[in-house]
Amino acid sequence: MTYSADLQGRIHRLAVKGTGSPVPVHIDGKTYDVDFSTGDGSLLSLIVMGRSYEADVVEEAEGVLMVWVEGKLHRIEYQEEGRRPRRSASVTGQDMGGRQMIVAPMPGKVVALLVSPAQEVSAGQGVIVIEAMKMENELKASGPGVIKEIKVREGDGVSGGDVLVVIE
Amino acid sequence: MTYSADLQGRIHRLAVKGTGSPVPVHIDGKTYDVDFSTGDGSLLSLIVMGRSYEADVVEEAEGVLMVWVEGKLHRIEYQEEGRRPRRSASVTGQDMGGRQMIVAPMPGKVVALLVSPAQEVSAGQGVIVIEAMKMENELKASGPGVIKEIKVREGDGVSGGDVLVVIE
Amino acid sequence: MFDKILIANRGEIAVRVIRACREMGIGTVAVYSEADRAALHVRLADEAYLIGPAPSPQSYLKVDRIIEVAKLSGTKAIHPGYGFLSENAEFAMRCEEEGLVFIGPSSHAIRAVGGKTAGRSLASKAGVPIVPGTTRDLTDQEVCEAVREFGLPVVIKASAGGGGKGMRIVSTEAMLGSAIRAARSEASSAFGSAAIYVERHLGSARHIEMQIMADTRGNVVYLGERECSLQRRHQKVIEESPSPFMDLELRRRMGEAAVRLARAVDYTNAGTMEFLVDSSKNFYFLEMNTRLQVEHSVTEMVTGLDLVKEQIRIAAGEPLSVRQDEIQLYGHAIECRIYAEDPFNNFMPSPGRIRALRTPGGPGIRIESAIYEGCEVPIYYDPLISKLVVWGRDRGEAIGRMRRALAEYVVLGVKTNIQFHQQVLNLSQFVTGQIHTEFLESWLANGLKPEGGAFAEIALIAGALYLHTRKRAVPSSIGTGGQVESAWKLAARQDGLRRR
Amino acid sequence: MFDKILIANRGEIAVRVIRACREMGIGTVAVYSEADRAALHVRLADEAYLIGPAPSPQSYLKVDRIIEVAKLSGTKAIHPGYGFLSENAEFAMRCEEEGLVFIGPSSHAIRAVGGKTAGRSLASKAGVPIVPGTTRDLTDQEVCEAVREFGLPVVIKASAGGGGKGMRIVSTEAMLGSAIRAARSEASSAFGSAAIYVERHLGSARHIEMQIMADTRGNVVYLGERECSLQRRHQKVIEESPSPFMDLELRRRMGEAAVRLARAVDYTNAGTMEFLVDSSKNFYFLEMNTRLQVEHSVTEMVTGLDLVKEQIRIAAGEPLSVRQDEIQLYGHAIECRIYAEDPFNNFMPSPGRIRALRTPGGPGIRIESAIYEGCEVPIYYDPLISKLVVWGRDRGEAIGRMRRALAEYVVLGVKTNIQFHQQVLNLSQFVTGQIHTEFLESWLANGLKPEGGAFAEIALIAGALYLHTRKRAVPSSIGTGGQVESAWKLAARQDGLRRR
Repeated sequence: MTYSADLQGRIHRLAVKGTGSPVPVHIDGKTYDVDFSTGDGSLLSLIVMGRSYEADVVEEAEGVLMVWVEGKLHRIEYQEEGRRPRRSASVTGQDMGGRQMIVAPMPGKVVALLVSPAQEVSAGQGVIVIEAMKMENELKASGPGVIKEIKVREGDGVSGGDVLVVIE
Repeated sequence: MTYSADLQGRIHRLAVKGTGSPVPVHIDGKTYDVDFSTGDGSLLSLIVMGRSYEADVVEEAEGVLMVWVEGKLHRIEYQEEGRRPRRSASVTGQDMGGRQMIVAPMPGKVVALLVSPAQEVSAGQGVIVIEAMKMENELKASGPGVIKEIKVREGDGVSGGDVLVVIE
Repeated sequence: MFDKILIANRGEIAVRVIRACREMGIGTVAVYSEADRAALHVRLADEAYLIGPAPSPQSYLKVDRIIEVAKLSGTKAIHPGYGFLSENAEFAMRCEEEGLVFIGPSSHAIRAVGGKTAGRSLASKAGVPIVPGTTRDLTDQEVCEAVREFGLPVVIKASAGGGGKGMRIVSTEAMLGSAIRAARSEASSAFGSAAIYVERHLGSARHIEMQIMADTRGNVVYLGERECSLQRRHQKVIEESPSPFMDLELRRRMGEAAVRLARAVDYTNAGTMEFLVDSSKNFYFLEMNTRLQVEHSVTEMVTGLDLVKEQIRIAAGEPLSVRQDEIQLYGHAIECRIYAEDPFNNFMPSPGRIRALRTPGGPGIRIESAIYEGCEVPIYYDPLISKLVVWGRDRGEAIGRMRRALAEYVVLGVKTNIQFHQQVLNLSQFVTGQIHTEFLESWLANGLKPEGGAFAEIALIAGALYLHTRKRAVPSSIGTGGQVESAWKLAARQDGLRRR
Repeated sequence: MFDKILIANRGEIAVRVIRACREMGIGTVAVYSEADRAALHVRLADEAYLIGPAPSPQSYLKVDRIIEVAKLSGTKAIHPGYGFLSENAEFAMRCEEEGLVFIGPSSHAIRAVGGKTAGRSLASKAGVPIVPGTTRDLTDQEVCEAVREFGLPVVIKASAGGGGKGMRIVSTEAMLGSAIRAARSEASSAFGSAAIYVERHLGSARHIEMQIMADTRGNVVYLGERECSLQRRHQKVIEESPSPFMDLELRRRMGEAAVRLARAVDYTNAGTMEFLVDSSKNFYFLEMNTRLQVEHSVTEMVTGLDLVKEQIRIAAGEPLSVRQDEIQLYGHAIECRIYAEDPFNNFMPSPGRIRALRTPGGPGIRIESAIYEGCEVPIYYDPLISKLVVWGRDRGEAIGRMRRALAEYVVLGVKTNIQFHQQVLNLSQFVTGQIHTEFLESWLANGLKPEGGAFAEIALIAGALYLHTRKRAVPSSIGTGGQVESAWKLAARQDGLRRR
């Protein structure tokens, strides 16, 4: 099968042929005979040109893989050749229209709102305090702006990815 | 659901109602509220009347479960209520017709045949030697008889459950 | 000796106490919140009882419910672990009233020395030097006055609890207000008390603590020190024993000061005196923790003593199993606290489900953990999921061993600080022992960077093979396990089955 | 120091050596057979090379192929582990000729003392008492004559190798023929040599061995003894250090005899002298193992030394890191060998796939293992899958700790001897240390019984719930792990996915 893989914006082309191991893998014009063995749910053992690697692969979303090699994490988006590109849904703090969204980085509880609607905030200013795992975490504005919307109240429970405050 | 369970020849009747935990389990007329939690593939954590138990369950064949509780193994055959009984395929050294079958207890290699066809053997006499994991294991006749058939030769590889020698 | 002990705690410390009990042939009773039904301490205990909803005020801090479980299970003794009710004098007194043995000091001793302000005034009376500051709880107003009196920078500290929670350093007037608010609110949510006081901030000193153990026959010993200078947000992250800064004379002086303070309140069971030590080896008493510490394990590794068993024997009225002159520190031990947090995103907590777990093994490795593959790390409790402890003949071997162990340790599903530890263990300041309480923060100030994408190409190949083999995955046969199929085929099948 | 080491072995010992190298910053090169592609030592090593089909004569015993891998990988040193080529003088000499460092004694020393008959004659020359018997290899005819000379019972032993393979006790003339056959065939398949000799059988003595370590500067030390009397079919199953039978004087005498023998052949690197010790504390030299022992770990636990690192430093020409007067045995260590075998079916080997694995943790526990969940235990090699080692302040604590650890240890998919160990650890003879080489066999003579179905009712309920929840299993959501779902629901799903 042939894939295009997006790693930090760079596109790589890969092709894997056959089923057994070792299997020839083409990547960006080069070809390796890759001896591989899958150990458990996420573990892949690879031997490439005599070097042995442990990799762990977890599928975050269809085609979006978190790949750890020797403890280092890589987030890669794969497209099967032919299939049409798909946008992965990842929350971004800054959207097109120059608006800033303060997003809960993890599930927790709102312990303090440090701003009120229409208030001006400067870059780095504390906006809201979330408590999780007994630690308070102050979320700051990434740039200057005006508080457009506050979607939560003190004491609310929030889950990871929730938009809490919108700054314009 | 209602089951009949065969543990070492004794039949027990069980019924489990509902999905959540704790769940009422009826067994041989008694009823327990069983608080349970499944940890991984084989692990079941049970709390019954305040006592906490770790159990591991592996399905050997349809309805035939190997159940370990606190390290102790139980082999249980379950029948779902209504379904018709099924004979489990388990190798037996002694079959109906008074014939004895010497069966390979594990995969290995035949290193020595200690008998020849038509030879008389007494109870406990060595019949064949299997090597596995670098240890030789001599398989003995369970009772007196005459060698009816020898299905392997020295040097052969055998897998667990293979019939090696038939004694009549 | 007790025939049963109730463990009023959760996580790795509950498991730690259960193991000690098992080795002594003592039955164990676990308590758990609704978030912890599948927790390891519930599975390992002989008995387990639900005590309430996930938030600790409704479960692990619920005194009445815990006492009730002790009685209905016929348990005579309670081990509080650390955190939660472990330093709560009311709880200790409640146990005394109900005829239960609290495995720790008396409620009187906790009151006398446990509160930081109480401890400070007591220490100065006992002739143990303390950090300049107030020795009683303050109103917001009094805090501001104290700041003027002692001059900036100061530290605002919660009078209750420990573990650096409810603590803020104030270097400018402007910060004062929010610091007070944060300290009080963190303190009340962590310890149920918003009381705070003020200390002068000593800056780049070392945090070195002394472990003591006292029985009910009047014997008190010190078990050597722990170097705890590596902290982030006043939370210890790496501890070791002995301290690379220590010498025999300083150890004796600090140890004897600690014993003196313990005797001053007829202290019994395990306790720790925390000190700041400056570069000229002057030491200042900070506070006493009237309980077992998270990092007690490094002391166990170098003394060979099992502190939890010692606690239990003392609580049962038995004498200490060692005399001071029998105690020697043998080799070197280091502990890395593994937290469920994201070191590359300002150490944000990272609760969630453990998808894969591979723990290091081999010589000199000790794992104190309560996680397993498939378990949930709840949002409600401390992010400590594991303690990785190593022992070596000397500090050099211990460091090499810890590096090796961290490289073997794989925890997937939640973010952890394992890579953070790997980077710290390679810092020359750590290797040479040149550390102080502000070292980590200043090193982190320029932000932690993940180490290079050296394996990008391998990662790309691994991902492609993952997708490739999944397409071919077929259900695994039941099999006797007898037939030896090529392992990669077998595993690929299993892999296919487990895919999610 | 070497920048790379090739490990010419598999299983737990290959992993053990890899870990030592990593802690020393030395690169590792693994070799593997077709049956071991997914083995842990292959995963953990920096480099890995296939050397042949599963049967060891075609892979792990294939000298040319291993030398070839060393050269193509640019490796200068080879660690042989134990078994396989570890005591093969030809292999050691081959390394010497090829300019590779064999991490062990010189081929000359192996020849001089490694063969059991050679060792025996050398020992008697060096004034070390030996068990009465022949001191050279014998023909079948000569065996019969020797039997007449020394009188029954005798032990027929393979001259090569170790680990009790190719060894038979003969108590009646009738047994002689089959015993010779079995010994020769086991020996040749295990060590590639069918040479055997005869010793008088001393009966209920203890098997106690002395660990020595010698550098290339002429320094030789003994690191105390290991009690190895608990054997089945001449295979050690439980070892400990120190021996409960030992006293300081006997240890000194045995240690000095061992050192004397080592000096007599200019021995270097790690070695072990095995002795029989009778009830009146007379000791008789049995044989010398010119390699690292399986049970070296108990010595490491009580001395604090890392014997593998010591081996590597010595092979690199460095001096011993300790003097005799610095060596003290601290506390007590016990090792249980976990074999893939069925203790309730005459200990039949039980190869297969590991379906579930939970390893013990906490204080004083050391796991030396090469298995993981999902891996295959092949039929081709030794059934040793793991070594469970514990340390305690004294023997009593070590026993309690081992019991606790065995109860936590869960290995499913293959049969293991864990329950066997649990029963042995409860025997009064073991607890009081009243053991000898024939104790286990005589205890096992009446057959091992699984312990009571105390949990039959719970097992019935567990099985029913398993079937019940599976019916309800649904595919697991991908999820970020962020949402906290009730753990049993989550797990039930995963469970459903894994069902096979």
